[in-house]
Amino acid sequence: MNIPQIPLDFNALIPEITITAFASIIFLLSLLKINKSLLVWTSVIFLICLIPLIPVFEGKAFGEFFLNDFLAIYLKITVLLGTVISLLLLGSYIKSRLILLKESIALILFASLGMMLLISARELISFFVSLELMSLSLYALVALRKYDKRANEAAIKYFMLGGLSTVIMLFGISLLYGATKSTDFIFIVEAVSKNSELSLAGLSLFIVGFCFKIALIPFHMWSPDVYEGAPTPVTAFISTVPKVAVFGAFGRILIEIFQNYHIQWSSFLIVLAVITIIIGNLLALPQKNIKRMLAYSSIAHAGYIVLGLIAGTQEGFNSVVTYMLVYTLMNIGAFTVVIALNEEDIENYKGLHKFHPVFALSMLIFMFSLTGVPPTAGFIVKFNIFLQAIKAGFTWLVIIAVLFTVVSAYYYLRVVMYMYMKEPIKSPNSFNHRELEIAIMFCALGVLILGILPIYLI
Amino acid sequence: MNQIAVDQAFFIYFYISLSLLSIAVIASRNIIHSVFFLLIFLLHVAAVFLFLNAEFLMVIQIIVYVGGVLALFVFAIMIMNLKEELKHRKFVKFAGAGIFSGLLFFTVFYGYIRNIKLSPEKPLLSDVNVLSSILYSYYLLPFEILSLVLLVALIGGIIIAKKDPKEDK
Amino acid sequence: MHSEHERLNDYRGELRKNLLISVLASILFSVLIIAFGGWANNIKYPILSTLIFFPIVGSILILFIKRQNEELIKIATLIISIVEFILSIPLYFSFDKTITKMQFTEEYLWIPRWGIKYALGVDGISVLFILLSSLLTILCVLVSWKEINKKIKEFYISLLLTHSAMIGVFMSLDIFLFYIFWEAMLIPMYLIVGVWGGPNRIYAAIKFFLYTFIGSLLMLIGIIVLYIYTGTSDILKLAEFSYPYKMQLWLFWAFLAAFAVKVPMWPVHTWLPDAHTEAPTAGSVILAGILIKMGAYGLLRFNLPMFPEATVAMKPLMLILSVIAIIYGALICLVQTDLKRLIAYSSVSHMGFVTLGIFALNHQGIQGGILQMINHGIVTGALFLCVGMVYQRTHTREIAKYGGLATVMPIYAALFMLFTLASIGLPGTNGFVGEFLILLGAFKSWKLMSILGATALVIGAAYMLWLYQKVFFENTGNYITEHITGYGDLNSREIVTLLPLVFAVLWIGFYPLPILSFMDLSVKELLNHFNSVIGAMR
Amino acid sequence: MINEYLLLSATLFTIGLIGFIIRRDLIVMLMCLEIMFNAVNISFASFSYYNGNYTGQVFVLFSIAVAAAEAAVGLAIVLALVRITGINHSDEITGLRG
Amino acid sequence: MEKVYLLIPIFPLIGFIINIIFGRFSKIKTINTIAVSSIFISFILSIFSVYEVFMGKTIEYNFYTWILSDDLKVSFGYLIDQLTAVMLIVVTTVSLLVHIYSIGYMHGDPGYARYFAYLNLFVFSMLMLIMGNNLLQLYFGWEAVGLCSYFLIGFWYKKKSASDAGKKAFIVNRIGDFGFALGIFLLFISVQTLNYFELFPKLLGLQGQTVNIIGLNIDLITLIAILLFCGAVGKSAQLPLHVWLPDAMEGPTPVSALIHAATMVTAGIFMVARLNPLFGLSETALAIVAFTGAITSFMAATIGLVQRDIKRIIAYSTISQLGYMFLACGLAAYGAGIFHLYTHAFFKALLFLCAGSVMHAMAGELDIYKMGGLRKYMPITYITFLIAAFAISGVPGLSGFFSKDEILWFAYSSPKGYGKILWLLGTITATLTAFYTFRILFVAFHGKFKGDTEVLHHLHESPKVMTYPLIILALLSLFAGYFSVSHFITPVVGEGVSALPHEEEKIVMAISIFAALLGIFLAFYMYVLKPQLTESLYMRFQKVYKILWNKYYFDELYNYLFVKPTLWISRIIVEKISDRKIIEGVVNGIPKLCYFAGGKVRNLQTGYLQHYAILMIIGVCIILFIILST
Repeated sequence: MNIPQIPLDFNALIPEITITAFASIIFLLSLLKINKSLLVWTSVIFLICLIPLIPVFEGKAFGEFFLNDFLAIYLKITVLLGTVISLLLLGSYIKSRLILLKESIALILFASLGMMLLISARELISFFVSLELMSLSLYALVALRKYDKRANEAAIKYFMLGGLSTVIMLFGISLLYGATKSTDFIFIVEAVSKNSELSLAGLSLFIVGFCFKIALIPFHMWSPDVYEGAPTPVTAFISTVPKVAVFGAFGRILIEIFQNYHIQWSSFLIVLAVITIIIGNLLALPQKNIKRMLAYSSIAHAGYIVLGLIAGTQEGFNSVVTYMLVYTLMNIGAFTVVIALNEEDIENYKGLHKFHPVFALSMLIFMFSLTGVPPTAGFIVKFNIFLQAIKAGFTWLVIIAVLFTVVSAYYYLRVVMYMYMKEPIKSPNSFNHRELEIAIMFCALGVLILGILPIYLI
Repeated sequence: MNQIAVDQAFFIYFYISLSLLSIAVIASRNIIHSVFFLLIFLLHVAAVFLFLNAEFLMVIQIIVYVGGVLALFVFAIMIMNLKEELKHRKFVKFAGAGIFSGLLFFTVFYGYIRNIKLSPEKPLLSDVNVLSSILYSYYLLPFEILSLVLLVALIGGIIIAKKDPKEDK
Repeated sequence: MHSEHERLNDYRGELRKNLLISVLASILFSVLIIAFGGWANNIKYPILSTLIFFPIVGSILILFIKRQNEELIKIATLIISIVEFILSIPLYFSFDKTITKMQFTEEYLWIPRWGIKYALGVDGISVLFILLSSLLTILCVLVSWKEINKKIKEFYISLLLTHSAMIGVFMSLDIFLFYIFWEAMLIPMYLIVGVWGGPNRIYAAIKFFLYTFIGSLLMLIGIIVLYIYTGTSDILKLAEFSYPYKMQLWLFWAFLAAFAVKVPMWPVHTWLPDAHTEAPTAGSVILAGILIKMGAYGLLRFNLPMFPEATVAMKPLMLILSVIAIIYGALICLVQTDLKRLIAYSSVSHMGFVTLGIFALNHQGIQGGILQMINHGIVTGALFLCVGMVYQRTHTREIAKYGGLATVMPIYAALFMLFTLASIGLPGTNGFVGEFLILLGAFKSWKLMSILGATALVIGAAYMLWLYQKVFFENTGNYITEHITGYGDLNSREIVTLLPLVFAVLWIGFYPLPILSFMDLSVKELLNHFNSVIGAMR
Repeated sequence: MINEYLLLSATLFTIGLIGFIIRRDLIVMLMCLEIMFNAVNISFASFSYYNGNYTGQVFVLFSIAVAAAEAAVGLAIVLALVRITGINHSDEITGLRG
Repeated sequence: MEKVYLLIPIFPLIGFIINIIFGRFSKIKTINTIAVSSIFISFILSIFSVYEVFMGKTIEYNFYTWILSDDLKVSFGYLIDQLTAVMLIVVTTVSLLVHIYSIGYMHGDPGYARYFAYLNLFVFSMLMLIMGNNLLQLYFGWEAVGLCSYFLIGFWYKKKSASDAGKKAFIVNRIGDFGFALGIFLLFISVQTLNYFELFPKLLGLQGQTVNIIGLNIDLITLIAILLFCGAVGKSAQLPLHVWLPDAMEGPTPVSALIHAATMVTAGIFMVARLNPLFGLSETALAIVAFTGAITSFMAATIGLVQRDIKRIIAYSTISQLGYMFLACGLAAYGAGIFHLYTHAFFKALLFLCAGSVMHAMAGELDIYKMGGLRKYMPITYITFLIAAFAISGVPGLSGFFSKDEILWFAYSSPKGYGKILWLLGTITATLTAFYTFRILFVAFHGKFKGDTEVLHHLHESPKVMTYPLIILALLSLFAGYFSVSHFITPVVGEGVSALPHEEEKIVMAISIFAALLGIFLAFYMYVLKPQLTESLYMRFQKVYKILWNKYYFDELYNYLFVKPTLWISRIIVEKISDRKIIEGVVNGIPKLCYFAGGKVRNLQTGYLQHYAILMIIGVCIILFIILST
């Protein structure tokens, strides 16, 4: 039996390897008695230094197993940006609460490492393992605030449902493997037509795993509970960064591998997208807890993003990728404000403008961006998605999306309305760390600048 | 008896026993019984691997699952010292719906894959040497990532499970 | 009581001083900028961009003024708005009326990947709105001087940003850019209504936002479809394509959705009374003065030139809707009990005239429609200003509580009378010229609709005069005598606020020729294009 | 034969799934997850056998490792929950909803 | 030289602007100097212009282009021909006298400056109306005089009845203007111009064209003429839009004299005369004009018989006389119509001013039955009133006689079949006119004083500034008839048509003299000789009296027919049901529905882990099923 050989070049892998090393060191350091914010800031600076270097490592590694092309780089930068901001949030949270453990920094780093590998993986085993690396880190992160009942509940739900989805996905992969005799994407692409029935069955189970991670209805049920129960920095992280990676991988698989089966997979993705957009927005309407509201809103956003995939074109996928960047900025930004104000009940946002004009203004920007009103970046990317969907002939889908965008405007604006138009009922017990301010400013300016000069988005 | 008939007979045995064992796992009221049924179940699976020419997998199955995972379960049960299950309901209230949706899944799924035909290949004759070569060269990347997975599981498991007197507020 | 009076006097002195400073400073500033412009003329001085970005830069500067320093904020805003106005004056004088091309054009590639450009330019139609907008913004700043007393900084920033976005709408030559400005305007406007408005402001603000948002998004779909079909987003180029009839119909409705809500046409008008009523005076003025004109402007810029066949097919329906709006709005006005609400509903009626004129699809109709938009901006803006001024004194908008104001505030009564007359379209005021042209145009186009529309002349007179009688005539009510004392008639700031509008009303009323000739060629060009397309189809 | 093995795999998977859905006890639910993992592993191994390459087997290796890792983390989470609240039943943790 | 006449309307405008802005700070003397002198200059200039016209010139001048849109080109300019000249004389003379009179009458009123400003504005508007060389400028003046009328009727705005009356006047006029405007539109789209000189030649081309209105084919010219006549009906208070004029008496009396007797209300007649080439082309339209005039004339006279309010009686008399003028115009005897307009202006203004003088003395009392014997206290007023009464009654030798007689002659001699009917109506009306005019005279000026003694002590003749205008007007009423306007304006409006030989005119004249004298005698008999007769007549014809007293219930009818239903529709159908319930219901219903649906779907999120799992599995099944089926 001849053993396939692959060249062991791992130039393209260097960023991941660096992060691995760095995360391990941070983990080891976190066992020592070292100032927590020092750890946070070290990681932040490390990542910030790393981000501009990522484009340098464009290329392949391990033959075709690992691909670092333009899209992958874009997604990785997004992931790392999200990670940096999440780390800042975590830093501030650790400072003021003393409940989160230092290990969380390493866990976040491992999670983003998993995502980066996921983005680049071109082979199902690596793909699966990277996904697990990400998932396990996230389970642990959610469970970190272990003395909180709600956090525990969230972790249990996340873990159990995540496990279920993993198994279903694995089953799908097995069928896919059975149908194509390989796990390498390149071979799969060639072989998929030979056994199209089985591979489609595998694909549909496989996709369930994705749908779970990006919380499409009806696989969304975990997300509001987890978002609400998890510590807010972790929520900010979970709600954005993993989705970047998963959407990246999702798009690759659908658009690059199953291009020829566009009709089949788009048929049910359309159903899911419609349900997600409609129900996600409707569910967000009556929410009283802002984290929960944002959870449903991000469910609805997933619905919009899927429209880009449904388009089934490379451009559609690009639009998804750019959406993820903006989505990360605005969603993390919104959660940052939630952390800063230390307040989850929307009722308590009344009159916040009086106490925190800057936070309120940023929240306003995020809310309008989430709604998709120009001149924020949220508009540009949403426009892009709609553009691609209509180009692919899904005008009616876009009309539904648009109508429910109006519904979404209602609940986003409610936050703005509470902050600006109602009289305050109490002065918030907020905290005001440098990390938070930096994070908020970064996100808000990012959303605005990308909205006005969308050169990086298209 | 020819090889195929033997295979089929064994397969029928495994099919029945694996099904019954797994049902036993979910049906037994005592959690320790569940663990033991799971143990037997896992051993049977190991035997199935043998029939599929995957000796190495059989060994791994026994070592990892029986030696590792099940031990973990037992320890966990012992740490938690759970006995209430015996007094309480075993199933959730909406078990009927659960069974129904499970069966629905089975029907749809199996109805789907029942008819598939795979182009027959020569069955694999296992060779551990080859397997190892592949694992450490061709699949080096996932293998390395797997190590990280285990590391994370380690970190996660420990920090979640450990009691931290300092932060216990 | 005495000290109160003294304080008031002090305040007035202060006010005069501030106003003086502002005006002087603005003139100085403008001279500097214009001088710079003259110098930079060789390198093609981008006047339109200057107009858009000047208030934005100004609002950023205001952001850095300390919150407590209220007077400075006001003065700074006033200076910015006056300078903005002075800067926009060259648009009028340097505009070449003899050519139909877009003028003062600027063009930079903005989103290269999509070929979307940052393209600005004005024709005879849009210049008028830009000027009107600049003028009204100054007045809004003046009228808000005392009315707005919380979150002052934010208010003025919102005001300036709204202004920028609005004139951006009128300048854009790229459909994408147009949409950006179109929507961007919503954010500050939403805040202006919602934060500084009346008791029911939140409902009104959200209603306003959602209503317009849903329309705009449908237009967005239309824009995307257009863009995909043609591959360009240049408004002028888009008009040159000919689209299949069915597509035209769909697109016509998609665009109409946005514009009809903005105008507002019947039956999507109900946001308007709420928003106008609840908004602070400045908000109402901007809403009535500029914002709802954007809808009709959009119809002229997109629906007519791009979808001529659909326009012809939809013309009867549009005319009927316009007439319904005219009569419906007027009838509702007859029974209103709230000052602002009445004026708001009268806007529905007046804007019905505008759409009637536009869809008459002939020269007089369209010209009248445009003129009527300007008139409505001036007159309804002025009426809202007036109501705001009296509301500040009495804190009520209930008509029943008023009466006999003419005795207490004679100057106010006189000015209000003038605007009332303009509103009912008396010859010699601007309202007449617009309505006459519209009705004439509509008469040429569909007699019955013009006849029905003309009934509003009677009903309009009925409700406006009824309003005037209730508020100004008869004996002064107790409520008024109790509340009005200590303020008296209009102060100099308020008179200064209204004077430009008085001037405009009479000027357009007696000598509308400059404005008519200003847009003449643009309208002709529009109709030529329209008719040639229709002719080619047949 | 492959279809039979797939049937076996699907059957076991379904049983695990049903157990996962109907049992209240969190640890049994974890065990059900393990059953499902094993069902999938059987399918992998059988595909590997009939496809004639090692990839399936390799995948089973990874799958087993991942299952173990999941079990570890899962048990830790359950442990934490039981320690804080004393609850180990899935239908008693419904604090987050709506 | 032509441009000089531009100053005719400009000066009153300047007077208006000065007084409205600075009047509040000026002395009374300054105010009235400005007001009167501006009118005086206009008067002098008018005289010049009339002289030029008399010399046979027609002055046309375009000042500037007002509106220019595509084929519509309208200028502000003026056209002074014979017709305009007559009107100029009437307007400037009467307004000058009224201005002077007002100095005395309005003395001490807090709104003094405002009053004069409005008056000046009115003169400006009226001059624009009569001098305009195109229809739209006429419309401009038309509406502007309506506005001034609104201002001046509601001058004492604190009185609810006054402001109501002003509003009513404006709105009723607007109804007429609605038709007028449509007429202008129709005319414009038929001939593409609104300038008189450009318009008239094109009219012939329109003959025989029809226009389709809701399935009916109507002759184009007739339709235009009728629509334009609508405006005249409103402005000149003809049936059925006459209801505003009696109410307009709420304004100061000089205003009634100027606006609601001499000038503004005659604008309708002027318009018809001005557009005589148009009306002349349509027999139907002319008949409508004539009958409207005749019927109005008769009905108004009957109402006038029983009213007690001195000003209202004169107001109904005005309506009646305006009817006369329309009667003339309807017979294509425009010259006669304008002639009557011209004489009527003087004696009717005089009547009003006398009434004003009486009111001035009586502290605003209007009821003639509370006066009596005023002859002794106010001799000048009495004599001038007497002259005016004779003039209006058509007593030979006075101005009214000539013009009225000419109208009746044209009616009698008309080639049209209905001429005789019109003549009969006119003659009866003449009797009635004489009767009610002398009723005022006998009741108010003769007999014993019936008012308060308090008032009696203050009774006095008015100051000279008021009596001189009376005297001048009395002289004009006496002698104006000797200047035959109808001949003067023949070049513009053509000769009246009479089918009978000129000798028969004497019979008609005799009959009308007899009618006038009969009226006077009856009044004398009933109110001086046998005052108790009124009582018995009243008892006998109670029902008729009631109808007349209530002015044929026009106001009530309109209230129930138009005003109330409109308000009801507005309030109930449009606002409550359509706006609030249907449209707002949908608008607010959709968010509510969404909210409701959101709340329902929310129940799915139960918090049970296994529920979530079940839903996931069902989702998987759905996906598989969909893939299966595609």
